[in-house]
Amino acid sequence: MTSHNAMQGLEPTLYEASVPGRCGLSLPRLDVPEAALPETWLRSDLGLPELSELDVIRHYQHLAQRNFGVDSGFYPLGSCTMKYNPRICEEVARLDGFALAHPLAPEGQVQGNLALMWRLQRWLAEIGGFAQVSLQPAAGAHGELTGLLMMRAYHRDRGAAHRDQILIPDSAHGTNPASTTMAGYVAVEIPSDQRGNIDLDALAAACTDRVAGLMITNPNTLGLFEEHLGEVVRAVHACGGLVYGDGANMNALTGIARPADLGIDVMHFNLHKTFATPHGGGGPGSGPVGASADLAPYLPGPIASELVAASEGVPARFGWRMPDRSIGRMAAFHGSFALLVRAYAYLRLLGAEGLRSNAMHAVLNANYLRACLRAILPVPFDRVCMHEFVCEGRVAGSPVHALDISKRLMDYGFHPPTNYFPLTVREALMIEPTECESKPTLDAFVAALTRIAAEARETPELLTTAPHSTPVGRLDEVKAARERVLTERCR
Amino acid sequence: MTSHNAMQGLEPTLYEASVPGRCGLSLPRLDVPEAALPETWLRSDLGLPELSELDVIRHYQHLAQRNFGVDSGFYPLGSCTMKYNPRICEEVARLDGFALAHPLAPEGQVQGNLALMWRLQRWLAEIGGFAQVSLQPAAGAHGELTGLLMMRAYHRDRGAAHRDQILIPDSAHGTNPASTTMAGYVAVEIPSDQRGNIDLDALAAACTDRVAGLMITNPNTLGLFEEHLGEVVRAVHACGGLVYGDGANMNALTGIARPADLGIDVMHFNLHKTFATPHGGGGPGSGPVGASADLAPYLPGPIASELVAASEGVPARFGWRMPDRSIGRMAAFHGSFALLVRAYAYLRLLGAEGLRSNAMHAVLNANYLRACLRAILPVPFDRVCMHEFVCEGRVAGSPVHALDISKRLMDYGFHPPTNYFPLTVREALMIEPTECESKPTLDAFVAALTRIAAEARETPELLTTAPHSTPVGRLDEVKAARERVLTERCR
Amino acid sequence: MLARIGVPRMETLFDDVPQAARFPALELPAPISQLELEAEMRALADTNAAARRHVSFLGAGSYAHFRPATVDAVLRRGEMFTSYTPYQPELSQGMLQAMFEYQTMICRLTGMDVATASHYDGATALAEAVFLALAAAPGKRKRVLVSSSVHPHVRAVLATYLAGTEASLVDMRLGEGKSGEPAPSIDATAGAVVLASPNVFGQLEDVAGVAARAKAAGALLVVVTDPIALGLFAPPGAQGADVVVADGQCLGLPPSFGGPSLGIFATREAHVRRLPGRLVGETTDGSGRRGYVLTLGTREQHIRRARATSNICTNAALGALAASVYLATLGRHGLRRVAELCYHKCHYAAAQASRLPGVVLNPQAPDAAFFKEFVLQLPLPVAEVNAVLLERYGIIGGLDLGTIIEGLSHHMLVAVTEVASRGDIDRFVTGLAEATR
Amino acid sequence: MLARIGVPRMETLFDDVPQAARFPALELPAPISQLELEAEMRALADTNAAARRHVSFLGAGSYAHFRPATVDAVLRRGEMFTSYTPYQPELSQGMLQAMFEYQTMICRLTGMDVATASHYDGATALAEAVFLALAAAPGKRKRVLVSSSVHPHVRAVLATYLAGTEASLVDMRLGEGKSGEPAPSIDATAGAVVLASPNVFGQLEDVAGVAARAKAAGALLVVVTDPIALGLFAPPGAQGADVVVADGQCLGLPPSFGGPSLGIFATREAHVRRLPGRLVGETTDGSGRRGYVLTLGTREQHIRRARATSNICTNAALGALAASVYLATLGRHGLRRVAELCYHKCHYAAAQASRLPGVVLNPQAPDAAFFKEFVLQLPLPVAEVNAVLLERYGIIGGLDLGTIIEGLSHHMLVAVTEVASRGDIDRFVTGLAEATR
Ligand SMILES: Cc1ncc(COP(=O)(O)O)c(C=O)c1O
Ligand SMILES: Cc1ncc(COP(=O)(O)O)c(C=O)c1O
Repeated sequence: MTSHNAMQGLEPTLYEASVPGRCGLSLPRLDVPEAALPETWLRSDLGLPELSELDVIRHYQHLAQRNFGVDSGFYPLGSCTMKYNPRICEEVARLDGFALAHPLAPEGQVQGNLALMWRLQRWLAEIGGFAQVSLQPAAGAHGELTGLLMMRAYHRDRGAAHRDQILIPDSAHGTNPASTTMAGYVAVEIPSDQRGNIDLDALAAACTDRVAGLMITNPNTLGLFEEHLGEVVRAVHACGGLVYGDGANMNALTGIARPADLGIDVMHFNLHKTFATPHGGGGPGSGPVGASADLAPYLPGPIASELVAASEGVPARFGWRMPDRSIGRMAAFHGSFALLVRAYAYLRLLGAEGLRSNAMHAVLNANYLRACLRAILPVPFDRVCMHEFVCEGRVAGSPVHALDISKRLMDYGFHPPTNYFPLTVREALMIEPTECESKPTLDAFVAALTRIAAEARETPELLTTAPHSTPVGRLDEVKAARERVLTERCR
Repeated sequence: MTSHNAMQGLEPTLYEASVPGRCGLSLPRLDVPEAALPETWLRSDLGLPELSELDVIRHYQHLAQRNFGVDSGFYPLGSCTMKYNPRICEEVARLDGFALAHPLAPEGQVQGNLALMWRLQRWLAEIGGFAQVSLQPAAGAHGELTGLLMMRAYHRDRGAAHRDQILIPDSAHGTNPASTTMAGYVAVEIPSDQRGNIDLDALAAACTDRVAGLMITNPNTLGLFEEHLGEVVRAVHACGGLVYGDGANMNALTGIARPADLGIDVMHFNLHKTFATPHGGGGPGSGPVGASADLAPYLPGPIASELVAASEGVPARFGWRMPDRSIGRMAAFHGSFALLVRAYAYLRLLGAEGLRSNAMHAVLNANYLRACLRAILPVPFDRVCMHEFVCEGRVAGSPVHALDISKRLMDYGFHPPTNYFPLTVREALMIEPTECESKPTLDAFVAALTRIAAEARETPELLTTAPHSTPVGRLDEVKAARERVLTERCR
Repeated sequence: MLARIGVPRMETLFDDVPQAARFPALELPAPISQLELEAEMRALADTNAAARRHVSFLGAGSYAHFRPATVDAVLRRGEMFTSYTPYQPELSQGMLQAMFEYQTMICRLTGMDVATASHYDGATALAEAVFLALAAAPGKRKRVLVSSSVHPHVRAVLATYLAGTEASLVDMRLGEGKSGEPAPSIDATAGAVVLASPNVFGQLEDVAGVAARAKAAGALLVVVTDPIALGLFAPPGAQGADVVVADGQCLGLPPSFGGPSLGIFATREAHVRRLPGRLVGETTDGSGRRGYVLTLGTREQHIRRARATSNICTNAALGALAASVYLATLGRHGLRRVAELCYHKCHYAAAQASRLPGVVLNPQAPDAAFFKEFVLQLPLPVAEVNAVLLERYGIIGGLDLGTIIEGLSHHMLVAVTEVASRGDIDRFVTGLAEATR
Repeated sequence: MLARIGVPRMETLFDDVPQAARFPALELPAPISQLELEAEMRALADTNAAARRHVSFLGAGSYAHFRPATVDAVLRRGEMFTSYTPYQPELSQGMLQAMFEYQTMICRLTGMDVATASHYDGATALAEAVFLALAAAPGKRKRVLVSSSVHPHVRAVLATYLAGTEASLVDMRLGEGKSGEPAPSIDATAGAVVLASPNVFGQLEDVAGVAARAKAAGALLVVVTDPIALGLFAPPGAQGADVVVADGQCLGLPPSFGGPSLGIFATREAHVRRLPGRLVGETTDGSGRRGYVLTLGTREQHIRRARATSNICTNAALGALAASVYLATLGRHGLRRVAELCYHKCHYAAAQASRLPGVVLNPQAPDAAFFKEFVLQLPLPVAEVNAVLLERYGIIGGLDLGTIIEGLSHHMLVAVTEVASRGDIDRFVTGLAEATR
């Protein structure tokens, strides 16, 4: 059935809407002689749906209306940095000269792309304090793997191939230990202390000659700046290890501090967080990796390079260069180029002052929310935070959980915060407002949580059965995992 | 308040969302010396809202989600021809070469546009059977005024300036008599007969030497082909009048019959109906006017013309030409050019066969719906219809009106048909499915009306208080007219 | 489906069509696929100079202003652009609220009380405004005084519209300075007075002075203006205009070879029942929730028919939406800033160009204040200058005024907006210098 | 806000940052406005040949296919592209249903049971597939046999990924014909066998034959394929592949200089608990309404951490959405038609080009079936031929194979898709003739 209000009712799947014989695109007649088809190689049937162009457009309109993005409203998903994605960045990334460029085109035909990448590398290096940056990794986790493989190659070159451990604070994101394993290392967990910092004693005990390095997120996933970062770095370096920075939270530090100045040897940036490229419903992302002079030779490549500098009237000449001791390719081509275009544009709009101002306002907004919410929900590490903070989703005298509060927020028109991360805080609700949101929006969010806290005490079932205003009610995740319906049943 | 489900709740106005100091666009620094501003001419304040880019995007996303278009679902709005608007047409109209062309650019710089317009003129002339077409009018009503002013000039040139009447069937669209008045003519209404045709006797009586012409819609607004069109045309021509065709329903006739072959002297096309340019929430439209050889010299201009035909290797050369006895300009420039691009593209995709097939399927769909619905709602002129038909929105034994049925249809996810037009049918519901809709969609619509008819008998208040699932309930139109709040109160 | 209808073949459905005329063979090009279509359209578009995105100084009613990316992002929403006129308000709150906000912003911008939900373009809005003025003026006045500095194409459309009426269009020359008497003078035979400010030459006119004279004579004053200029200058409403009309292309719409555009129309509360076109009003639903509807439909053709205030039905709603998004994005500060940039850059260009030997700035009105356009009298035909600019500098020069106004050969109308950089302007002046040397 | 927080100035919020490093002066270019940005970006883009939209015969992993306008219309929906991974399913049913449909279509296309909701690109999908195969193969096998006709860049990524493991990558040459024995042969030391079909040269390989050998040896077969080819040819799933991976750029994504792309990954039900990446499953809400959620998260890094099947978090959801819209628009008939057009046009081009003296078609495998790419051995360096094509014909020629595969200088890899018209192909061949004369 057609439905104008896709937020209610069910949207049929493409297969359910399929009608034999339809096709959504007219294709050209064959203007060359037919060649013989190799009959034995052909497939007999192709199980794709059959729809008109109108069917397709309606279907996806209905689906879009059943989805919530930053464009839809406040989206304080901690650790995810749900910034506004400027529309001009979307436009420029679609310019023919960028969008139609072939990755294997001769260098002379892609000087614009190479110049863009080279400049972006330099700017990211400047922002992070690194010697060199590779734009190849496709996401944060991909950048982590890249950095760990670089560390591996670095130690191997120095006769330290026996180093097999990576130290990881217990508050770290799951990708950190997972990347560690993929890179062939053993993850060793380091506990946090009372103030949310890395426990220095535990770290000292772990710093042996088996340590290849430490992965650290700063500000950490509690939204706190590591108060003893200098000691941490020194301890790791002293035992011969390297320090990997998980740059997911770099949006709190642009123009505030350069990670390399703080002792980070290698780090990934998340362009899809810090530099406002859209999250795309889960991807694509872009995770450029910056490295100190010692580690730069190991960066994946090729990397855009200035072969001949510009000189009066003659433009510079750019080309590809493989770092001397590169770990090789991390992607078939040059990374998420269309996102590099967006990040370049974003940086051009901001400049150094804009970047710093963004970080400051992100931190201001987070602290304002923290100050307002601490009366409503427990804030376990209640000190000045950076761009985000974690509170506990529980209300004294009420049986509700963080998840119930989250679901109920939907009824108030808000996307919930991140749930149950970091694992070190029970009932964690991790809140990141970003610099893009205004005080009225923050105040409305506080008002909603205030009302929800009251509801939690008075009518908890309103929360435990929430959400009530979404196209579907609370979904049964256990059933999904048990029944494993991962494709539509054949029709 | 932010709201993800804009279909519920209220969306604040731009002014309500305004926060002092915000601006949604960064503008360049001044790179020239400042000139002295003429202080006395300056305004002291500018009452526009102040919003960030994110505020703007969210606002309009919420508004869009509170709107229903063809993309949202079945939209059988009679006389409006709610076809699917192909996305490729949207794309090509945005090409720089078209979108950035200046209307006063020298002819040599706009040969592409002139070629496109010249071809489109020829194609429309071919489809309608006319000698020449002007693309200048901006809508159907604008085309009507154009045609009437042409008729006026034609009669004046022939010493018949005394002719002051335009005959108009009672089923005609309101724009026909309104245009008549604007053109300085007196509208004389001609009744319809039992079968929905023009009453020939009444027509004969009206055909005097005061008659400047007749305006006829064929198929007429009942969706019926005028059964005695030949007689009608002969009667008008015999008394010295001209026949104006309201081409709003031309989508039933493309490739089926050429209006000029049926005796029409001058007619407007609605590119926004027949040729699938989008309706835009009310406009813009495009109403090219075609004319017979006798009337063509009066067309508004300038008109795109082929100055030098193409000859081996050398492309044709196009330019502007003013028709000999043109009534002058109907628009400051060349009409709705961006819609001409879309219509051109649509015609190129269809060709003659596709055009005819569209008309046939539009008529097939309408007759199918008529055959299915006649058991549910009275169909006053129950004979083979063209692209649309009219039924009566009443159910025996129920107090409901056409409007109630319409509002209730919304709850079933459908846009209602046209209400209360034509005026000659009481409780009129005018239904036009177009060729774009599939049988499953038509069947779902029939099923909904079947259920609604049952509801009308059993629980009529379900209808009289409908709709129930829209962002607002039935709105008080009387209050709006009485209170006349036509702008937001100052804040 | 045929069985259900009860006909054997689709063709049978067309038995009412006279056989001789039935199923004509149309000579149209054979259909092509979307892939081929894209290539054909690109080839056509590339034939236009616009595909090269030259720096351009053409204006005269169609302007190159920067279009914020928000505008097209909203225009591409299918719920909006594929909808019809919002006859069914409960399904059309998006468009209706946007139109209501548009009406509000236009009123604030022009200094008027009420604005329509749009007209085809500025020229047809003017014609409708004159109809309103003639209907509203006391008695049955038949003279429409139109300032000679109204854009000639706009004036031409008004003339076409007036052909069906008994009214006559009379050319009016404005006197110089605040005290200057228009000729012919505005007297009690005049129903409507039409003034453009900025006028076709880019100059500001003494709206208040003419308004006072019109008022004294009992005639209504219609002012044609540039909405961007209103970011900086006093609104016609504050200067005594009865109706303000404008072409809205400059508010976020692409030039698109002149159309579709947007006709802006605003007037005083007193004339609301004579307004042509759609109006959106605020109301409530049964439970008191705010909502918007089309209102005062009794003025309109679908109800009042032959006695309607206008025949307009389809209007320029999407253009009004574009203008709304534009105005909302720029807002109070942005629009003023754009207007200032236009003003300063235009004056810089004028100052630089008028230094060239043989080049005279605004020869007809050297002291008039101007906004984003000015006139240059040149020592040789404009076409020759423009050829040099295009061929050697890749610049599209200003309009050859002689092509639209008789007697103004060798006069170039130069438009300078915020999109022109100082470098662009300097190159233009260099080219001008070379061509006029 | 500061008062509420209890700090005097914003700077105070950063007291935890070591003072020496606090507030560095960054050397970045001064900010510019959107207007200036647009100009700068256009200037950069125009520096690329792609801005001229040349006819191009470059392929080798990135292809020019026609992108239906529906794709971008959907990708531009803010509700979709500005959303995060759908952790909160009640607010994400749009993306989740689209992903579920994507998984279904990919399974139908590849002939597999289960598909992930996307990977970064085809190369990383292959690396993850090999990890899965090594984990699933019996015992602890350490050899990965990779066919020599796998795209060298894809192979290189696999090699980088394997650097952290104990597994080794072994080059495998496939024997000729159905009976040909691969070298080295597939034995019980092999955990994974990697085969590309169509391979980097555009040729189809004997998937079923290799699958039988792999199965016999207890190794898992990973097939790298081209989704467009699957419109026409038997799916790897039907030929015995254990995992099918592909790069999805050809399914409606622009080349964009190689990224972001889409990694397609499908396998058999048996391996579902070893799958890397996101999976969407169907379920119901409290009142039985159907809905979709991310499922089987216990495989993933955010739950299983160091023991997860992969570290992937952000994936290529929007690319998967693009591919879904593409596949839905073309559907059963359209995709087959596109594949047929590629096939016939490619063969026409191959036949025409191979008639030229000194030009040899597919010299290494002259009898192999091929799909949309072929190899030409030329009598002179490819770069010289391409220079003639570009300068005199405005055509971008095929890839100089020598730049990515050692020993193949003078070999051009030519890709021909449905976007090439016969005229384009003929001009290409004419240019080739001129260059090789
Ligand atoms: C702290 C942290 N590290 C790493 C990641 C992984 O980044 P990506 O999703 O780009 O792979 C995330 C993503 O949410 C994160 O929050
Ligand atoms: C029969 C008929 N005539 C004329 C018109 C007026 O056309 P437009 O809205 O394009 O001015 C319409 C519009 O609905 C119509 O249906």
